[in-house]
Parts: sequence; C-alpha cells; structure tokens
Amino acid sequence: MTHEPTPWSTADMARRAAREIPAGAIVNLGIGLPTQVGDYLPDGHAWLHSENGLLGIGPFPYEGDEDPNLINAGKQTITAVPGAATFDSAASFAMIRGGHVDLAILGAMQVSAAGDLANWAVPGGKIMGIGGAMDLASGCRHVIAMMQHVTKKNEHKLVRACDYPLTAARVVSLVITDLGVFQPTGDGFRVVDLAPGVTRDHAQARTGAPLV
Amino acid sequence: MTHEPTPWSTADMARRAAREIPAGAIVNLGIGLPTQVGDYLPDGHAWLHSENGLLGIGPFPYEGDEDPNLINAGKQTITAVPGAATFDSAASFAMIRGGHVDLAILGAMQVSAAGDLANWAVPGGKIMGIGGAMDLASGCRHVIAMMQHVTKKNEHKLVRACDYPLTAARVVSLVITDLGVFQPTGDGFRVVDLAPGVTRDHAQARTGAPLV
Amino acid sequence: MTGRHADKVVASVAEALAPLRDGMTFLVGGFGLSGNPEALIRGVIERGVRDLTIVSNNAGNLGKGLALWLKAGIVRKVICSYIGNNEDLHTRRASGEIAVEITPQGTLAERMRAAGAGVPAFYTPTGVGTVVEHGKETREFDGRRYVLERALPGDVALVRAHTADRFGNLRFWRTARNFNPVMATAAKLTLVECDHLVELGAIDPDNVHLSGIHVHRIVHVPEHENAFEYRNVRKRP
Amino acid sequence: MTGRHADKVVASVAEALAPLRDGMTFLVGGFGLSGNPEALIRGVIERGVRDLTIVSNNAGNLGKGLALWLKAGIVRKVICSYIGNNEDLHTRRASGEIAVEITPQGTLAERMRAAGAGVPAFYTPTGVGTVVEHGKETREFDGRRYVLERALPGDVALVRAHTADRFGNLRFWRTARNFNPVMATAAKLTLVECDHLVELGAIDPDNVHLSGIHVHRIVHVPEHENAFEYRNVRKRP
Repeated sequence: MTHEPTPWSTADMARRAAREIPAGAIVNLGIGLPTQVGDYLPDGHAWLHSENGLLGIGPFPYEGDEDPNLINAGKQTITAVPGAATFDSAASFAMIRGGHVDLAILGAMQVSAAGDLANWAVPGGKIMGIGGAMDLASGCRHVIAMMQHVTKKNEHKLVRACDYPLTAARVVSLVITDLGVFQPTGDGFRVVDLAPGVTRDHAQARTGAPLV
Repeated sequence: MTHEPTPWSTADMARRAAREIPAGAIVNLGIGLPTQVGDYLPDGHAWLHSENGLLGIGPFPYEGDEDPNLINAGKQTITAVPGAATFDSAASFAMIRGGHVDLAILGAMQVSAAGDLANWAVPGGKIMGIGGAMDLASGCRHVIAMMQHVTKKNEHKLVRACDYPLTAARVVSLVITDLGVFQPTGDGFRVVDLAPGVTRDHAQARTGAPLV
Repeated sequence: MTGRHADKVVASVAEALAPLRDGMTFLVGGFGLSGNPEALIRGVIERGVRDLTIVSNNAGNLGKGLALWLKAGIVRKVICSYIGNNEDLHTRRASGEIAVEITPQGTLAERMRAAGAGVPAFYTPTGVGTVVEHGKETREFDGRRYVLERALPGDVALVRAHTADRFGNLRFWRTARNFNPVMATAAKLTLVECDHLVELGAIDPDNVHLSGIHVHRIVHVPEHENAFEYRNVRKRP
Repeated sequence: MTGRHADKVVASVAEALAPLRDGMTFLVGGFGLSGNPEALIRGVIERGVRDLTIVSNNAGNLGKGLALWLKAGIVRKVICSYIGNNEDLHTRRASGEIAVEITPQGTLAERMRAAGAGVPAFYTPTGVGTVVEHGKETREFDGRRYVLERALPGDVALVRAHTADRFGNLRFWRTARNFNPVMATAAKLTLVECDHLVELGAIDPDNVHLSGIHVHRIVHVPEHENAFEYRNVRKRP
C-alpha cells in the first residue's frame, strides 16, 4: 500500500526543527519561518538570542504590553524571559562570531552538498541586504537551514553547488524542508527523516545532489 | 642679585602639573608622583581615569570607608565622585587606545628631545613590568612626563636619545622636573618654566640636549 | 583652556547640531526604528547640511527615521547591513542617486568598535568565501581563513539614550541599545538625545552602560514617537 | 542531548573544578588582589593539577592570590602585564622555574577580548617602536605604524562576580570588575565564583554586566578575604 506524499506544513517544519534544540542551548532563530520554531519549545528549554541585543526572548507580549524598543531581529515586538540580558550590537555579534551561540536556525535559498549556505540574495534580484546572516552562518557552532524543498518553479534548492551568492561556506549541518530532514555529506545529502508518504525516490527527484 | 637655585619639591611639581590640566579634561595620572597631582585639582575640575576600570576617581576614603574593591591603578583605596562610571579592562583600554583620554601624566626615567618616553625598565635591572604604561603613552592625546631632572648619580634624564627601553616614541609634549618645565622640540627642549633661582645655565648643565 | 568634557548639556537640538558640516560621515544609532535619535534626525534636515554619508544598520524604514534624509536628498552614500523594505533607499539606489555599501551586521558593529578602540584593522571569519571578501586581503590563522576589515570612524554620532547624566554617562532601554553605544565611541563628535536627564550621581557607577567619556553634547528630548514596525501580540489568557 | 547552558550552579568549588587537567591555560580575573576568585584559586591547588599557564594582570601579590600557585610549584608560564612587588614571581622567573611573558595591559585585555569575539588577530599602536614589537609583524595604516597582535584564548577562566543568577548573568562590584568579564568570554570553560547567587529575573536585563552565555559553572562563595594592598585613607573632617 502506498500513500500520497504529504509534505510538512511550515508549522510541521518548525515543530521538527524544535526537536533539534537541546535543553539549555543558546539558539538564534532567523527572520521568517525559523522564528516560528520558538512556538514549539517548552518554556525554559532553550535561550533564544536576538542579534539586535537580547538573550532570552520570550513570547509575543500581551495586547497593550508591547514595547517598540523591545523587539527581535525581525523588528517584531517581543518579551524578555526571566534571566534575559540586553547588550549592544558589538557585544551581540562578539557572541555570534566568537562561537558562543550553539545553534542558528536560518532560512535558506540554496544549500549545497558541502553545506554551503545561500540565503541573502537572488542573482539579478533586488538586494535586500545581508543583515546578520553571514555572521550567524559563519559564527554559530551549528547551523540548521529551513526552506521549501524546491522553488515555486520546481527548481532544486538542495544542490551540488550553490549558484546563488554564498552566505557562508561549509556551515550547514542539517536542512529541514517540507519533504524531510537532510544532512549535507560533501557529495550528497543523507536522508535523516522524511515527511509522511514521501519516498526517497520522490525526494531524490526534487534534489540536485545524490541522496546517500 | 642672584639666588640659590631652589628646585621644586615633589609637591611643587604636582602643583605645577595640575596647572596643565584644562577644566573638563579626562586625565590619567600614573602610579607614584603623578597620582599626587590629583591633590591640587579643584573639586570637579577634571575627570580622573583609572585604567583598572573607573572614570571619576575621588579623594582617598574616610577612615573606615575604604573598600578593597574600589582601588586605583596603584592598588590604593580610593573613592568615586558623583558621575563616576565603572567598566572592564577591555573597555578601559579601548578608551585609552582610542584617544578618548585627553591627557596622561606619567612618571619617567628618560625623555628624549624627540619626545620619546622611557619609563618601564632600567637596562640590566629587575623587570617590574609594563602595566598600562605603553597603552597610556601611545594612546592618550597628550602625555606629560614627570621626573627628577637628573638621576641620583647626576646622570641626564632629558636626553638626545633614550638609551633605556622605550615605552613609546614621540609622545611627550611636556616634561615637568624639579628644575622646571620643558617642551621637547625635536632637537632639544624649550624652556617653559624654571624653578625659583634655577637659571638656564644651571638647567642646561643638567640636560643632555640643547635648551632652545 | 577648556577640555572637551565641561558643560555638555545644550538647550536645543539646533544647538547640539551647530558643528555639523556638509560632507560629514554620520553614525546613526538604531535598529530599524527602535532606539532612533528621532529629534536629532529631524534636526539635521532643518540644519541644512547635505552630501552626507550615513552609517546605520537600516538607514530608516517605512518612510521614517533616516528615510527622512533620503527623501530630503541630503545623502550621498549609505553604509548599512540591511535594506529590507526601506523603499526610499531601494529607489535612490536604483537611480544611482545614492551609493550603498552593504556590510554584514556584525562586521559593521565591529568596525565601529575598532574605530572607537584605536584598532585600525582586524581579521574576521564573517564573509570569507562570499562577495564580502572581494577586494579585501584574506589570511589564514591556525588553518582557518579570515578577511581583513578596517575600522569605520565617523565625524558625528547621533545617539539615542534612555537616561543621561550631565557628564553624558548613558543608560539605554532594552533593545533600543543596539548600535548606539558603539557608535558613540567611534565618532569625533558624539551627540546624545536622551529621554531622561539626571544629575551627576543619579546613576550608580556600576549601572552606567556607556561612560560619558564618549559623549560631547547632550540634548534632553522627553517625547518620542517610538514607531512600531511589526506589532506582534498575543491575547491575554 | 543537553546543551551547555542547563544546570550551571554546582555545590562546591571542587565540583566546579572537576574538569581541570594538567597543562591547561588559565585566565584568572583580578587586578592586583582586587576582584580575585579567591576560593577557585585555592581550590586549584587542592585539585592537584600542575604545569599550568597563567594569564593574569599581576599573577598575585604579597604572597596572596595567584602567588599561592607560584609557591605550590604548579605554574610553568605566566603571561602578565606587571610583576611589581610580586616577589614570588620575581624569584621563580630569575631561577628559570617559570617563563614570564610581559604584555602591555591594554594589549592583554584586547587579546582576550578578541579571543572571545572570534577575532584571531588585530592591529594596535601599543608597543610600536618598543621591545613589544620584536618578532611581530608591523604595518602602516593611514601613515601610522601598528603591530599585529594575536587573540589569547584560555582553556579555563576563573572569574569573580559580585552577583550571579542561575544562568550565569553576572554583575561586578566597582573596580573588582577589571579583567573578569573579558576573561569569561575568552575561555572554553568559564567558572564563576559569586558573592551572591540570585534567581532568574532578579537582575533586570538592562543591569546585567555580562550575559550568562559566557558562563559554564557557578559556585556560590559568600565569604571572601578581599585583601587590601594599599589602604589609603584621609581623616574625617
């Protein structure tokens, strides 16, 4: 009996990513989808770092409590958990560059079999900027990339070599997509997990490097 | 009518040095004699920086108020004035190296006509260490050196070129000795001020470079 | 003879901005619209200087903050880390009116920290193997490659503080701190706009975020817009 | 799978020091005898490790602080800025028992700051034209010469804090802060001895001096000697 492939929703992906976060870890969640990973972490499980100067992001504030000067890197209003600390941008990126942040979970456009990450610019597209992406990708101890498995035009995003401008080389240790969880091995991607009904063949057909 | 030369006492030298400090200046007073300069500054006249992490040194504490964890760079107990701030050693030396300290008044062993300062080691002597001397001498906007005009063996200390190990090259803008105040000019020292009864000839005989 | 640290409190934004000149490089605090020196930003336009270089993480957004300078046509160049949906900057970049130099955010902060700390250049892993290293020296230390980045000083820093005493000791509020302290260290002239002005001694020495050694003029601005970019909330239980 | 930042508070100095090994490099906070991690310093001797490298501004004084390690014969090398009247170090340096590397104090601080900040090397004006530049690369930027200094990381940092919460957010007291925060950032394993241990949330986020991200084990030590070196006082009026 075969099942239709049921790709993960973004919520499923965020829930799956949350499982990769050890208790007591220091984690930076990138702007967009990665920010949602925080919704699936038990209270007090990990310490969320915001590169604009906070360690200890809490949930969104209750209505009426929002403070325009307490925001995350996506400029959303947030709260601070007990035990949080604020600091300036130089100290914040010293933490990142110095390897003190255990894990970054970042959105991605392409990830190569070597673990190269491209997530800041589309060739020929409007340049939005780099922000903290390069510092996070090259500085954090581990990097997990989250993205849809293929583009809207069905182009591969897990590739042999990135043709988008790189954010950092050889940094991604795990890729979480709507089809599953994949580990760059150098010459391909090891299949760690697959979404319900997704077969290796289904995933391989949508991946630009061998699944190993 | 001639007068006997009356060299300045160390208190006279400290008082004379205090006159070189503009109102509202940030000043670092070195260990030893320069520390006494603070005694001759009106309250609130200048901000005294201590490289171990305080801006705003006050007078010595009243008996019974001394705190072993509130000390100056000479490890003497001190107080903090209203408006003082504490910071760590990296921030403190960032202030020094970054040119934010207006003036350092430092003890000296030799000063050359070019403004080279030697104040941390005697050739062949026991090495006491560098401490903050090199950072202060090379980082502060202006450096005033304070010392006896000659050694106990009557050797010159204002010299053409230092033969003691340098602390920093071309940094001293003024030398205050027991005989007067002298400004390194490159090829000699300009006489700015002389102690009572001290003549140019008297000073010249005790100076290893031309008084100009 | 008067030092640089007497009588810093000025009565108005205009007085704070009097030393400005055309062509200067401005380090402007803020992350997005949070922690912006709002009154100083507005004042610069009234001051009438132009041909400015801005160093700022975002250079405004939603038409606010430094977007006012972009719209006023007084900016020649922007050094920032992220443009995002700052359409005022996208437009003027596309037309060639403004040159934009994009720098990784941590490198931007560290370059200014270096400028303030008397370090002319340093090596960093950020940007190695990317377009960021183009035209720069790279070098290996202990088997890893790094790129040489230069200090980034400014002529003027515009800083927003929560509390200032009369010497310029500063405290910041939550994530409004961001680039403000490091920019204050990196400029020849640091102008501070504070929500609260207090007497000397009102801030405990151990509670000062940034020493007044880095501050040159202070203007007290009690009211701020503090615009929201994304107002995310949850329902009360 | 457990991260590095769960359950940091340990019951004893001995437990805090369990991971130590012979030959490690120790960054030890303190300026003279001020802000010394006194109990951790004593505990290292009981722990029985040897062949240590110490990085410390003074490496003890008056027979106290790190002078205890010197006397115990467990130190191979000292990197410091100032020996002064630390006779225990003068003696062992003269005999060749201990190698001593003297570094300008600001360079010492900045080298550890660099290690903690992921910067492998930086240029500084300090020491140019002196013995400090011997054997090092120098280079001109904008007409001024600078010397290249390398980051100085440690295996272990021993840190004294005034207050710690259970995550390791730290506050320091007055000039007892000195090298403690920067050393905490520069070591693989940072052990903190605090006078006061408080619950999470007891320190306002804006009042944290050093984030717990840099702290790995915390031991509460309520009593300290806090020795004076020079007790200077004035008479009450």
